[in-house]
Amino acid sequence: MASSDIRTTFQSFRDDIDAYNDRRERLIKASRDITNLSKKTIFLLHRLVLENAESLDDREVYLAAAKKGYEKLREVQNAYAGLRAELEADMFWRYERQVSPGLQEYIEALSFAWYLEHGSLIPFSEVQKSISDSDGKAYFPLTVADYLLGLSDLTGELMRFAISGLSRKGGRKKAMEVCAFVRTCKADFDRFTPFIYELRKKQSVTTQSLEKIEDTVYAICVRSSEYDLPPEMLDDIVGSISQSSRSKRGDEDEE
Amino acid sequence: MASSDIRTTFQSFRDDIDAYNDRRERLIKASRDITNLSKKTIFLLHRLVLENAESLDDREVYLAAAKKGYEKLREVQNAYAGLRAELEADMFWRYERQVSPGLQEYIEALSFAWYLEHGSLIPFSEVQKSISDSDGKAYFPLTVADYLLGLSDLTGELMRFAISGLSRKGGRKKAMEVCAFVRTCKADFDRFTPFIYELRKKQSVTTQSLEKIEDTVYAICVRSSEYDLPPEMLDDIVGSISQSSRSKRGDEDEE
Amino acid sequence: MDPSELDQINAFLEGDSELREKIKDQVNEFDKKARKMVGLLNRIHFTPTDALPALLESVKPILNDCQAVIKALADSVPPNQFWRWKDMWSNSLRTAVFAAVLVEYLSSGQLASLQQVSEQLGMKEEWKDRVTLTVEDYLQGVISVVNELSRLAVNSVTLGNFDQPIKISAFVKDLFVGFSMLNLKNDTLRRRFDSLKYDMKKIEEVVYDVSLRKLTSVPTLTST
Amino acid sequence: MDPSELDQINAFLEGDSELREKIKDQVNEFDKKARKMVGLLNRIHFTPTDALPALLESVKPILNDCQAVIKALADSVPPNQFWRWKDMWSNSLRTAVFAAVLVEYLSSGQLASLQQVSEQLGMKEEWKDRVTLTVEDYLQGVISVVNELSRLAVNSVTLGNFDQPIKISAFVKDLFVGFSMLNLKNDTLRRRFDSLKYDMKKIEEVVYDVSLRKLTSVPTLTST
Amino acid sequence: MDPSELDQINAFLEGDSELREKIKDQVNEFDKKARKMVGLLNRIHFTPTDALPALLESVKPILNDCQAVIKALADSVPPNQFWRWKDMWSNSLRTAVFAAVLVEYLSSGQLASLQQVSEQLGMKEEWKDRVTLTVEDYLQGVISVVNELSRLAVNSVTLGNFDQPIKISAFVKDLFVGFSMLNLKNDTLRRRFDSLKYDMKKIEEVVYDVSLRKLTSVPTLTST
Amino acid sequence: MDPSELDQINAFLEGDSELREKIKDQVNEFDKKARKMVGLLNRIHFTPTDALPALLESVKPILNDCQAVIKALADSVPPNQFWRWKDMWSNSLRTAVFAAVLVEYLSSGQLASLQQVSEQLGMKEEWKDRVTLTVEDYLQGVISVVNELSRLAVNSVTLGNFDQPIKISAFVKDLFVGFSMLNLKNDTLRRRFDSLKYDMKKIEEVVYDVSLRKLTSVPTLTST
Amino acid sequence: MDPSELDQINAFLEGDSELREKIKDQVNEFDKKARKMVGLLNRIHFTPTDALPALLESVKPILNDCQAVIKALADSVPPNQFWRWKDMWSNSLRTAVFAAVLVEYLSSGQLASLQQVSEQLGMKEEWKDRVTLTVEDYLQGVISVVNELSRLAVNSVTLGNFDQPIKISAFVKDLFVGFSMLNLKNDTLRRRFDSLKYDMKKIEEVVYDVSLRKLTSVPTLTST
Amino acid sequence: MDPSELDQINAFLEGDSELREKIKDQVNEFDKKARKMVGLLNRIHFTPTDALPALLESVKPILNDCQAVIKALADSVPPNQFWRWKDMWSNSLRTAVFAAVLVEYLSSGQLASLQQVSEQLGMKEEWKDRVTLTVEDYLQGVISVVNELSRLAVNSVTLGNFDQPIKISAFVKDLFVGFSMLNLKNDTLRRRFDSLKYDMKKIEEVVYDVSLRKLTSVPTLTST
Ligand SMILES: [Mn+2]
Ligand SMILES: [Mn+2]
Repeated sequence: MASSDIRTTFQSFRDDIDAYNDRRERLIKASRDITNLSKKTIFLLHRLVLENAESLDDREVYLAAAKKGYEKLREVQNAYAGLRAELEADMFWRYERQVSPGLQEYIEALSFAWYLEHGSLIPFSEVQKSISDSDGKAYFPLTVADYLLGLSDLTGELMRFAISGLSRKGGRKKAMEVCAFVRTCKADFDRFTPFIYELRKKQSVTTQSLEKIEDTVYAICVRSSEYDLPPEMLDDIVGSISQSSRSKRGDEDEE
Repeated sequence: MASSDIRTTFQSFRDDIDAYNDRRERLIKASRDITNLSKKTIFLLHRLVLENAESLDDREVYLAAAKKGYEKLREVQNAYAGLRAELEADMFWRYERQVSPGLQEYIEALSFAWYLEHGSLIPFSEVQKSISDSDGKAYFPLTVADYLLGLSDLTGELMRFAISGLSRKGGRKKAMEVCAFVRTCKADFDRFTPFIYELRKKQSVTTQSLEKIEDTVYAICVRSSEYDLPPEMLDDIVGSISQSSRSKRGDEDEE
Repeated sequence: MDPSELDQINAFLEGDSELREKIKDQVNEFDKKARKMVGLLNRIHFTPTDALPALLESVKPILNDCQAVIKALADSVPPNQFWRWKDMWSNSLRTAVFAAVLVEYLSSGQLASLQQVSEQLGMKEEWKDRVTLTVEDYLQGVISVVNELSRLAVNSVTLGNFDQPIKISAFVKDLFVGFSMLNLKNDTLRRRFDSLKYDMKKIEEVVYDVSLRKLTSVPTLTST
Repeated sequence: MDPSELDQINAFLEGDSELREKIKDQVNEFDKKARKMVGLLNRIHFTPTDALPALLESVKPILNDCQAVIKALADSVPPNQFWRWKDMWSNSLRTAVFAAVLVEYLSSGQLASLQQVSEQLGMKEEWKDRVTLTVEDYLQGVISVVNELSRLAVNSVTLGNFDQPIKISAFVKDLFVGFSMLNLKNDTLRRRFDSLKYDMKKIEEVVYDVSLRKLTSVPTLTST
Repeated sequence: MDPSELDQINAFLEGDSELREKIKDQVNEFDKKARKMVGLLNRIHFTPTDALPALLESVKPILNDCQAVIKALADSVPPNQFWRWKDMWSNSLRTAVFAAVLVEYLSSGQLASLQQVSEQLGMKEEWKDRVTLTVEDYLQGVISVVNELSRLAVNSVTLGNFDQPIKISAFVKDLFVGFSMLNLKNDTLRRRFDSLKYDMKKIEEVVYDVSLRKLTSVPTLTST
Repeated sequence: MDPSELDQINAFLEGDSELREKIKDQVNEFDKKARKMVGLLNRIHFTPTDALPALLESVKPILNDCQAVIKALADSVPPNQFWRWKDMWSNSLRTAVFAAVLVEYLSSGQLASLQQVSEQLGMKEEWKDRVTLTVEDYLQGVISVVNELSRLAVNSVTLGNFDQPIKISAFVKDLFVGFSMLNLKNDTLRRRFDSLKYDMKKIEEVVYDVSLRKLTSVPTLTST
Repeated sequence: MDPSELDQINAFLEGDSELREKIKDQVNEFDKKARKMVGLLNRIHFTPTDALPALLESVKPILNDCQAVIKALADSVPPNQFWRWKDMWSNSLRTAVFAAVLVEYLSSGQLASLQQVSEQLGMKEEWKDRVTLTVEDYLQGVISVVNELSRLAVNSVTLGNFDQPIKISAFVKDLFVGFSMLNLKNDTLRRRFDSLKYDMKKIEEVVYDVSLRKLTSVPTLTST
Repeated sequence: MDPSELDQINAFLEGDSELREKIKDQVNEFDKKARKMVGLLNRIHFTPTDALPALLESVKPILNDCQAVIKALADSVPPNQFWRWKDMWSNSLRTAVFAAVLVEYLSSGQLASLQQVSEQLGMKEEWKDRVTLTVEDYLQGVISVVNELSRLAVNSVTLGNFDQPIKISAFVKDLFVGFSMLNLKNDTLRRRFDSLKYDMKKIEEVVYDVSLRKLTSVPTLTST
């Protein structure tokens, strides 16, 4: 190639590299937005559960929260619909590193809402369906790794959910349920750690979360054993005393 | 095991661990001494070559230096004879990490002396022989890895040898010889890098050394080309001027 | 190089490093005051309820003294250079916020707002390009207060004050809900917020013990 | 280098790397069994006391299967090269020790000795220059058991078994005294031993909670 | 997780890891060839100008052999998964590009284009979603050629060929201008491009030495 | 270069590394004794109150033995070189301080002063340019005692000694107030002091548990 | 927590990260222009003396274009927040300074002062709380010019311009003397200044080569 | 904690940090002088031979002034604490050694011995537990002189002094042999010694050029 040919060739390389960088930049931004939306959804779910702490029925509160969560996540799903063209054919794999973080955060949020609704782990097919069009055609292929890594993050949120929910009515019972659930998750995921390197690191976070929940459940058991009263009655007693103190403080506020 | 049994058992563990640590400590110290002796030998070889810079015959200087080097290294060989019992059977492999550093330094020194004598790479069998008794029984098995890693360090010393020797008579020609020799070493070792991880790192040091020698040889060629005189005559001219200046400085010293 | 330009540059470089020294000295002063307040406030954990007002009163003058140090800082920092130097004093400032908010809560049961704390520390609107109280510094201070209150809940029971944990519980729960309304991205803040739930849990346990004890072993004591 | 020497060294290195591949395959097998046992033993944390024996029984056959893998390893390793290759399988081996010791403790309340574990894993005296159970690997496995027991102390209380933590506490205390007799250098074992302190503390806190509330009939151990 | 889902995921992951093993084996083959070419090309530094053509000829058959390995890779990779697996072979591929471009330059003084190299390595258009030569891999290979040429400039002077550095300088300058036209992000390519500056400088110093001493007849290039 | 100067320099360089070896051997001895005391003192956590004096007595002879090792160190270190070598033994020394202070507290309920500890370890005024007990080493040892006492508070309740935590609480509170009056600039020391808060909190929780359940006759301390 | 305060805090937290995005986009623009100038100025190394003015002219319009980008930056940065954001663009700005100073030197043989460069980049006095040219950024740019001139000294000899190195040597010596009069405390600046010695050495070697061979008519400078 | 002990400890801690400040200030002074000498000595590279004595004379007073700073240091450092603080000033001290040795060489052609330099800097035997010149600091300074002389060899030729390089060559060769007699283990020193061979090589090249030129182009000049 002569001098001038080199210049022409490098011009075409420049176009190629610029196109790559531009698309990458777009995907990073979109992914960052998706991460933020998903994080906000998770915050929202925690908030909705917490705010309605005095409500009568757990199921209802959780269902309502999940519903609002799904609504908010529709924004994410629309964003993915919009990215469809960017991720066609082998493009998904090319930009996987840019897409994965947001996608995993989305799966974390979606699985949290699903857990509130069903009390179980969202299946792979449901996640793939949520990022497919109405004909069931996927916007891009969901990888097993992203699916598992997203779910693995869920256990941390469930730990927060269990511990901050302790003072809710029925929070103690709920904490025990979550404990059993996270235990199963950990055992299930263990099987996949030889295949997915990042899962190994996340499993140790899951183990920590699990031990935090176990410690919480332990503290509940120790105390209920000491007083030897059924948990519901304990809840009622504590609730009524906190309540009376709270309304008293409320009075003071009005002064 | 009952409480008291546990104590007895751990007492035996303590003896085991103490014995291991003591032997390890002895080998580390011995290895450190061997490293120091070998380093000193290398220094000595450089010094002998440098001090006799004005001598008439290269060969003679190198042979004399090598001989003194071998003598000094006999101390190392005696040390290894003394360690024979410590490294019997599978013990060599157990303490390999403590033994290797000193051994590699020894091989570096030995191969430097060998190079001065023969102008070639010392063979594996010669190294093994040097750490065997008079019946040819090895004090411990020499590993291929230690052999190669020791030789790899030699290239660094040869670089020093070539560059500091430049101002000797014939130093320019010698630098060119060393350049060719180190080049061959590098090429030969390349073949083994997939098998020995540490060799990969050492190869990049060898490459640097080689490039430093190449730069030196380059500078020589550039200059001799400019003046277009045979190297020996150049040596003579420069030598005589430096000499006259040196003796003049000597006069001043006496004042 | 032009000699006058050289002199100018040199003067600038020397001025800069003197400025750093000067600010550092003032921050040291600030830090001493902040630590002194922390030392005094540590006593809330073994001060009986009736002696608490006196203890809080002893902290207030030091809080007031902070105004002078903060003013000195504002006077030292060149216009527009708040962001350049703020890391030097943000630790001390957060401690001062902690003290102000804790004193206010223990006095009135109320959360002092950013605005209130800012005023109490004597921050002036016209300094805001040199020294100001940022949202992050305020929130960090508030979180430290919650950490301290979970310890206080335990110790006030030891001192025989059984109502304190219940009040603290209500206050902290409110704060927790407040924090969960924020969309925190900032890593440090988020992590510290996360830790609040353990404080809540600890306080809950105390409330639990106290409530049940009142009903089971000490039935004569009722909440007032 | 002499061409024939070059070839000889090359042939030697290739043989070595084939051997490594072979050992690696066997270690993979070993590792699978070790993981499987860990998976099963993880269930102790939510298995009621009366269902525990059945769980332990399900682990034993896998422990036995390890014998075959270990024999295969011993057949592959050249004489006197135990120390050369042992790092490749020591993780799996330590996990197997962990399983053997944990199963024994939960079955009989006793510590399985190095000798016992060695036999259970089918180690032969005549292999000791190729495959053997070293003191370090045994101790590493034992420390992992303690890590697990500190978690079990917590979870057995949750399952309503208030005596378990007391028994665990006595067992771990004995072990801890044993470990403190060793002169450990600053190596992995030392670091792991240091971590035992946290396990001890955790177990002590559980025993504290249980005895404070008089939830157990077993007397807590004191030194003899 | 649903047991059938668990099994399904497991089966999928196992398939994946088998595929990885298979690709790895092929990459090992590729790597051997690449290393062999590097070994041969290392001789340019001490091969006199007239013996160079024979040396280059000895590399070409190995370059051709790469085609078979690359085809095998293309047969293994599932459709559309080029970007998933490419990191496994990109090192070997870049080395092959290096060899192809260096041989071409030393033979004809020309830069082999991406298209030419791609054909020489037997890449097929219809595989491009499985195995293809990307711009980045091509450029990485080209940069390695420049690294080598800066060393060659030095050594060819030693071999008495004073014109070689001048030619290399002109060639590298052209390439450098080309590279400066690219908008490189702060990635590996950028860092490697930055390293080109050192090569350029080195080459320029050789040209300087040669022209200062009037050792060459070739006129030194100036920009057009 | 003058040959005699060369020899002198050479002798100097070699002497230095022999000295290091010698000091290292003595530090190893010191370390063994320090560890032995830690091993014995670990038993306080499961020794009933009435058996404690005997345990403490068993530690004292080892403390005395430290004097010989410290003297040997002082004899090895060249004049004026305390600051050069002190990092080699400061860990062992801090452990010895820990042992001395803990034994004294458990015997008499008092804090051993720096002067007292220094004497007990046999430090001589005339060595102070070679071996001495610095303020920092003393304070580090004292902080380690507090860490241990928080664990002891828990375990003494298990052993049925409900007054111990109350006493410990008073002692630690006192120490904490003392430490907060120090202007710790030293980073390590400050960080370790900050960690005392966790010990305090733990001790307070034990006192809380005990007083909530009215298990002690000793009145809990309030500020004076 | 007061809802309106909460909203305010939330708004604040969100606004911040949008602002960062916006500034980042503008810095990208700035960076492109800076790189383009570097690309063009690289040609000085192979441009004959008589073609140099035309080359320098081609850089000037881009320098002018920087004014618009810098203005956009100044418009985006909130009042008083220069120090908060400056790190984002300081690299680009230093490159622009480099270009301005190098162009000026090659045109007039003079060092452009901070003031001159600042004007050339269109900095306005009234923005100084948002965007300004600091002494450090200016000096960093100047040091980069020296790095480039050492390379130019070499290449101008190749191009047959034997006087250029002598002129460069005088200019750099002057700068070096200037820099050594500054009290550089700033670590980065000092380290870069230390690196100037290598440039000086290189330039001196070129001057040596040229004067040894009597290739220049310009007398080499001696101190006055 | 005993109040008087507290006060004592506090006084000690404050004294320590004041001492650090004080030493730092004096080191700053020392550093200024050291840099000033470096600045002046940089001029040797463009000062004609006959003006050299005057230049060297201008450095000597500053060398003398160092005595006062060093004395101030010795007065500040408490007895026996040389090894505690020496790292703070060793950079400045090595620079002063560099200046003293370089001035001596350029004046008399001799190497100033450690003893001579020590005296010139006004070090007193009776301070040796506070401030002294160690072997390492001396050798580091000497190596820096060699680095400078290789540069001077080049520049003196430019200035028309063709004998200087030949003298320098003899001096440096002697030093190199001297250094090679030392058994260096110290890493920094060893690495710096290694670098000397490049200085030797550079000086050799200059001698080579000069020798040949004298015979070829300047035949009238013969060495005297
Ligand atoms: Mn999360
Ligand atoms: Mn070496």
